[in-house]
Amino acid sequence: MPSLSSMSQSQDIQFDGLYAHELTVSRSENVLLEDAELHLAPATITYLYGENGTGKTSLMRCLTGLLQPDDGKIYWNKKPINHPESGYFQDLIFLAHSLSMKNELTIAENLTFYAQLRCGGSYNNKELQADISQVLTDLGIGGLEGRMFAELSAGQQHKVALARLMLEPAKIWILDEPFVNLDQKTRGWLAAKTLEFKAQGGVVLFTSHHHIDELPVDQKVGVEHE
Amino acid sequence: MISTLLKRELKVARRNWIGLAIPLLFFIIVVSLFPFAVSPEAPMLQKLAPGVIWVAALLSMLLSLEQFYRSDFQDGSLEQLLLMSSPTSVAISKIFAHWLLTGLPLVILSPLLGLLMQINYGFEHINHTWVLMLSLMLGTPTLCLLGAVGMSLTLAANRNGLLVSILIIPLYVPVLIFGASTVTASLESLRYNGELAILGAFLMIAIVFAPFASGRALKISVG
Amino acid sequence: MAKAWRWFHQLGSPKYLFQKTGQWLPWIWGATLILLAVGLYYSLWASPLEARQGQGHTVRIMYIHVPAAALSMVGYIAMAIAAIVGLVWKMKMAFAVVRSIAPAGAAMTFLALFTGSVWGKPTWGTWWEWDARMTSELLLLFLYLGFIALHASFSDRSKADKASAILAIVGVINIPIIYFSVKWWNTLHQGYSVTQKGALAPEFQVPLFTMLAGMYLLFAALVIMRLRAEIILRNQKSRWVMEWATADAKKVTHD
Amino acid sequence: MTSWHEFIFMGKHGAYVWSSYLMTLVVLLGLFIGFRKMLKSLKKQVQSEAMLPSDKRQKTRKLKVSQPD
Repeated sequence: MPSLSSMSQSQDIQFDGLYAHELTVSRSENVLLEDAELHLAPATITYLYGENGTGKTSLMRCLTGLLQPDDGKIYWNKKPINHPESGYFQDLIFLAHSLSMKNELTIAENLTFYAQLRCGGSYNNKELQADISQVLTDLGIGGLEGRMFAELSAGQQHKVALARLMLEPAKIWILDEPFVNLDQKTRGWLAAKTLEFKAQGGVVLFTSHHHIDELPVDQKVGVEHE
Repeated sequence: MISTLLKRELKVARRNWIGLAIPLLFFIIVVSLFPFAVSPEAPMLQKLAPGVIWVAALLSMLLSLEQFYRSDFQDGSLEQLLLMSSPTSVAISKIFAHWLLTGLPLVILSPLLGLLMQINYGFEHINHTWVLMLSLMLGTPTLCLLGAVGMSLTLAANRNGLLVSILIIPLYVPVLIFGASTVTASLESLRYNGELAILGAFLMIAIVFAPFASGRALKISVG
Repeated sequence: MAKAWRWFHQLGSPKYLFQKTGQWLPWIWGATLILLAVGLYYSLWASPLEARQGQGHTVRIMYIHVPAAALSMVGYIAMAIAAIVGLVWKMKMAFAVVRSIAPAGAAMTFLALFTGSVWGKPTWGTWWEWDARMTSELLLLFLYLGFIALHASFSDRSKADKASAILAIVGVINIPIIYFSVKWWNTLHQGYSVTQKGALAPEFQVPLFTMLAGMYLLFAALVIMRLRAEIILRNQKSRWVMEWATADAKKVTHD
Repeated sequence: MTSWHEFIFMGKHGAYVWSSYLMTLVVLLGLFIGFRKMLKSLKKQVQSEAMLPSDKRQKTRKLKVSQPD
């Protein structure tokens, strides 16, 4: 129960990047996480491990602001994520397990929509379409821009979702199981792009069932019983 | 931002037009049942017309609610929308698009139903069809707004098909009362601007509260 | 003021609320029983009869119909207030209160409808009349049932709480709109203005007000009982609940 | 009220009056009993869960942050 006094108290947060303070998350009566502290510094890659049902996804959704924690606060560059000045949602790309693409739209239309939603009119449409073609070619599905999303195979659909990472400017990626069901080549591509993003000062958090050999991480986080 | 959302809605709807056509077809078929069930005599049908057309419109709006947020919720794009724009603006653009795609066609189709229900029987100079259209024009957006609230509340619920109807039908009653009585007043050659004004007032109240409530409910459903 | 504020916060603690309501409950029940005993004596025995239209004893139905109808409205408004407290101050216990009012409120609405209908038969000659108050009461029952159905349809309790809190608030905005719409519609189809206006004769006031007070307290007692169960339901895993459950068991075995 | 006879038959309206009061009694008593039972069964449930060995009960979960090997 957060009391009013503690909510108005402004704490000085020393950490850049994403910082979760005294986070308590529960679903119905089950406490998934209690008093968790987590710091994702700029230019780091964090690997969130653990079996299904341990609260991995809930923690992740909490960090995106979609799930309200029972207690605790989350800061982005020292400001609470819901504070308008934090700019968190401008900086964040969250790829969930569901691919978030419309079956009724073409690949290009799907990707264009998200890019425009994030950048408004600032993204020149011609440039954007060229970028989309480029990324799709890199992913090995070049030339399919005009296809309906529903017509693609599961693997191809997954690649389209990953293409968003290249098309929308961001400072933090939160990725739920990005490597699952990917072929060897695309795994390598994603790992390389993630390292590139890190080199530019990006924050990365991803979940996975297994260790990813291609991607050296800076921090490992797991939800454990006590 | 709202225009981007709106464009996408319309594009998706265009490729999914059959889903939108079904509630409209339902609207026509339900109304055309009444002459069989009651009587094909024009004076009788005329007396029933306002109520029958309004109830059919209401049910058709209820049917089309399923198209509202459901597919966005299921494929995960709703949470992406909520991450990138404010819940209220997501709700506003969704509601507006939904009304354009379901409410407006009802308004446009209503003269046909007025014809079936003999709404102008015995009147040479007054055209009740316009009043019918006007009442639906003011009433259906309110139905849409209330429906959006109900739909966003039940998105994450376990059983939702009929649940949403149970939640919002009581809220539809005032709109139904004034919508149907606008047309009835016109048929009885009475003044109906009062009724229209009240329908307009309902719409204003709904516009102020519903998108906000729906947005809050969306956040809860997605969380 | 600061004291009141602090007390309000303490009520947010499940343990405190459970203990306090446990202390209040016997007193509330005591007062309820006394008031209802007096009220029933007046309403069933000592009340004067309605002289108009030879209705005589049917006035006795009013002594439960009016409190039930009043409580059905008050209950819904209380639900909405608690829902606002829950959503704005993120006070979890407020949601428990909202959920606890619903069954008692729905019961009162049902009773208002039932007694209204039974009262209607001898006075208007029909079991059901589309009279403004009865119609609003019927819609209110739908709102209550919708609330309960919505709350029961989620597997995640916090979602259920928040979604149905929004429904309660939307509903309460609609209650006056529904009431005035129905009233307007009713006068349009005139002839059914059965609920006569005019001040209640003083000899009817004593039984009515006693019954009102008694039923209000009874309602509060029922809500508190439900609330106590709800608190335990929501805090099954807390240590204090375990202590409460087991401490009592020990006492029983000692006796 | 003048007699027991009148009390029971309430003029000719006995059925109406008594059915109203009876229904009120039944509904409110039903709620009372239902709520009482609910609290009691919850108590029993908590008691039986308290008997469980402590490792079967749900544990709190902590976040473990570590450096990669």
